[in-house]
Amino acid sequence: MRATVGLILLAVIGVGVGISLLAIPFGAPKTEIGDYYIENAREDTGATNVVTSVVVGYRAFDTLGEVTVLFVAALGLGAVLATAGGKRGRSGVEPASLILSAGNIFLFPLILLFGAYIFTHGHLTPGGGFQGGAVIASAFLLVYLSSPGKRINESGATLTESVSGLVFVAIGLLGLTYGTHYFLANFLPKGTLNTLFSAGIIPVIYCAIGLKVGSELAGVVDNLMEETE
Amino acid sequence: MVSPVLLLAVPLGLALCVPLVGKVSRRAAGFVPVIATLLNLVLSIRLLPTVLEEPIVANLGGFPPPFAITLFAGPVGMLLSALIALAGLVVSLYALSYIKTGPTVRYHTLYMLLLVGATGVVLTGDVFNLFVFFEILCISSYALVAYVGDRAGIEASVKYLIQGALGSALLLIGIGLLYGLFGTLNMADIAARMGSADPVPVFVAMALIVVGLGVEAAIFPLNAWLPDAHSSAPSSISAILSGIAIQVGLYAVVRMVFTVFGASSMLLFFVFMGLLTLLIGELCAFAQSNIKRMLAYSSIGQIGLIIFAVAIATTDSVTGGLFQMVSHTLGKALLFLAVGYMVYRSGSMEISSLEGMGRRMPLTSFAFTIGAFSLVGLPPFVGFPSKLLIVRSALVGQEVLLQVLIGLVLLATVVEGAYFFRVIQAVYFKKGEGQEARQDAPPMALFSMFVFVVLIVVIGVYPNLITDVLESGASELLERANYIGSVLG
Amino acid sequence: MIIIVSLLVLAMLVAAVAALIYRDLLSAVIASCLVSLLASILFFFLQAPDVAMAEASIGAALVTAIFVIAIRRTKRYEE
Amino acid sequence: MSFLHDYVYYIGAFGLVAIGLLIILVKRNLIKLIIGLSILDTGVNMFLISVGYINRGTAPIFSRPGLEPDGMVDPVPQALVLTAIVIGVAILALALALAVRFYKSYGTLDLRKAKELRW
Repeated sequence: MRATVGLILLAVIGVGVGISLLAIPFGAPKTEIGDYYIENAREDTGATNVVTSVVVGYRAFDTLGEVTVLFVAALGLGAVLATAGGKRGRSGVEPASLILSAGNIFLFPLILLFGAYIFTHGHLTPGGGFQGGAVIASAFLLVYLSSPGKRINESGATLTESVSGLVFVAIGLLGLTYGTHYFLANFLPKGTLNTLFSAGIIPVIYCAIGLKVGSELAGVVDNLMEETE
Repeated sequence: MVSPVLLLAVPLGLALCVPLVGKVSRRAAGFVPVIATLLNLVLSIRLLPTVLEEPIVANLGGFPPPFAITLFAGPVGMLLSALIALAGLVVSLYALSYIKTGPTVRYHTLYMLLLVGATGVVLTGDVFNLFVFFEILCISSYALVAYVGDRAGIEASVKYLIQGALGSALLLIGIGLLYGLFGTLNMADIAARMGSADPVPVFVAMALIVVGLGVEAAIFPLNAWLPDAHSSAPSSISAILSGIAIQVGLYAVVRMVFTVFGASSMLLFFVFMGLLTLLIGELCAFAQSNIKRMLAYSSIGQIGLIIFAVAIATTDSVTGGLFQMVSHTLGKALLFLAVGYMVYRSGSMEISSLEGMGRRMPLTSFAFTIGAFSLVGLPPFVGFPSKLLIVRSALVGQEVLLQVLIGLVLLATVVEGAYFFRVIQAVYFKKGEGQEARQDAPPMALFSMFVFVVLIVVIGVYPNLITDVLESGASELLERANYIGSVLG
Repeated sequence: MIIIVSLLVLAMLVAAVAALIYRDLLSAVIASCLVSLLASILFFFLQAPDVAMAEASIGAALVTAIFVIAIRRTKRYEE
Repeated sequence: MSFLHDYVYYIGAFGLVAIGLLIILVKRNLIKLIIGLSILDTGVNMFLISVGYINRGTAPIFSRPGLEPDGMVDPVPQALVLTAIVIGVAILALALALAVRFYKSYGTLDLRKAKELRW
């Protein structure tokens, strides 16, 4: 019964979407907005990666919301998994092999560095806060795999999450008070195009996002791995 | 001039502080939402007179309108953001005594972020930004529904999450279609380009977006999650979900259909959908024996009534619909707050277990009665003028169809009266077994209920206090050209 | 070029169908990880390197990891 | 060939959407449902990116001098998808946490066996 209704629904959606796709030909010339961003992004924001200048410049407010979504999910996950029984640690997990734990000692700092590289160069090359944050979280994932008993420092993670989020909001509010008086407007010098210290607030925001996303995703993995009573 | 972005940025910043405050003192964390909502309430009320003269359009990042995300603070946006802040403030006071166990710091943070999401949805003027804030609202409510952690809560949350996630995927496809068709995400810009578009793809995009948003707005048949979620959540959260969240979802639907798509030909369909939602909600509520499920179904009914009123699309009827939103928020939030402690005392959600509550918890029962009377639409409470306005607006056009339909609306109100009086009868006129001593809800909770009671009576006696705002809100929703003009200049 | 893309799309859809029919959840998760990876390559062909990176690091790696952790804490086979 | 060129990405995107929806509609295992959600999200993202593509476009990054702005693909859908991916992960993580709790409460992942509330 459910499946039949579902299939009919799918067919209706399919036909409707199919017809409307005819009005959106693939590979057609891009929109006015996209053109404007590509033409003006370098002047307006000082970033050479136009996607970054859209994500952290023109549509930075979306990104603030997006970071908040991840924050909500990490908190919600913690709230859902928290039980009155108390935490027990991860018993019953075998320690990893020597190769994995020894490799981890070398790899962990390198992966962290790589993640930091990705989010500090977000305005120049592909990548940015989210990708870098995910890489940092995967470094922590490796630690959990090699030594299952290890725990993330919870206070440290909370502190990183909150402070980097606050940095983002504070930059927005500073834009409201200084310079052009718009929320999230750039108030820092834009520097020379295509150098690390350019693009005004974009690298600062991306660093904050990178740290926040990294600590939140690591916290998500940590919370899920925890055995609770 | 104060920028409306502060309504979002300040609570968001404070919400990020809650975990830090919670490290110092768990008790202090509960006061942060109180402060944030108080600030928002003051700011919204301060901005209201300005907004009545001319809506405030804030371009974020300092770029010109179609290229930047805009916040549009018109009368409707400000009215709803004031309402969100008001209900948020009262419920956060209530939660100070009600939420004692569990991860309380996380509760308060999520609660604040829920309100931020709701405020964002009502203020934003950008389709994708709407999606982002909508997700904040939805994800925090999924988590909060499961807060108690019992079987019912987990199951309701799972159900809610799956339907909600499905809805947001459809919403995102709709937004993608809109971007493909019009090459812009700004609501006013899309609305301005709507006239030249091919109707079929626009209709598909609208259908996807309305279905996606309709899951949260609880439009029939997308509301299967609602009774479970609203009855399994902690009562403070039920109050916010019923009083704020579904109405914010409804606002999003109305904004998309009225302003962005300008779909006047679809309105008759929405009139029928609203009526259907109303009748089904009220009839199901009548059949319930669980008090919180009854209230949840009654919310579906009320939402149906609001859809019905707004879809008639005359100035009077939209004013009535907005008024009904206000009265539903006040009434339903009060009912859930009162029921929260009644259920806590009796230990069961069955209506029969509330027998004799009138003697055991006289003040709480009194608050419940006021809320119920107001929702049913008895004078001198706020539900009376709002329902009266809707009925009058439907009758004024002399259309036979509307006159028949309004008869059905009145029938639904009778059903509503019947099930509320059944509960009131159980509370006051039946003797419960095992008479316990009189012990009312804690003072803070009583105080928050008292605030709602006062507002219900005051606005009910002097509806003129807010009718100006409601009327200019109605004209904001009905006049697309003004909206487009004030954003794009 | 178009042939390669078509084959990749085909492989992606096959992997998605595999995720639909496998009763072993772990296999289904690996299939959905494959979907993400192939999608990430397609994003790269669509000239979206930022998105490709995000999809590969978040969609393919982290999501799979949390799926596997969740499956380890619940049950491996669909009944 | 031109049909393939015009539609292969759309087919891929909506194929994923359809399979994802199918999993959600016919399967009753909670983790399977969440896998369906993840596939659905990937499909939607693919659709958004395809909307922004232009023929023979290059990535919208001025990584070396001499790149023509005219030939660059639309950056807006890419920005949207970056946001959408992260939102998708957020929902998935929460859903998996709920699945773990669900299993702990009911001892099964089968949604039909949950009888606390009416479905």
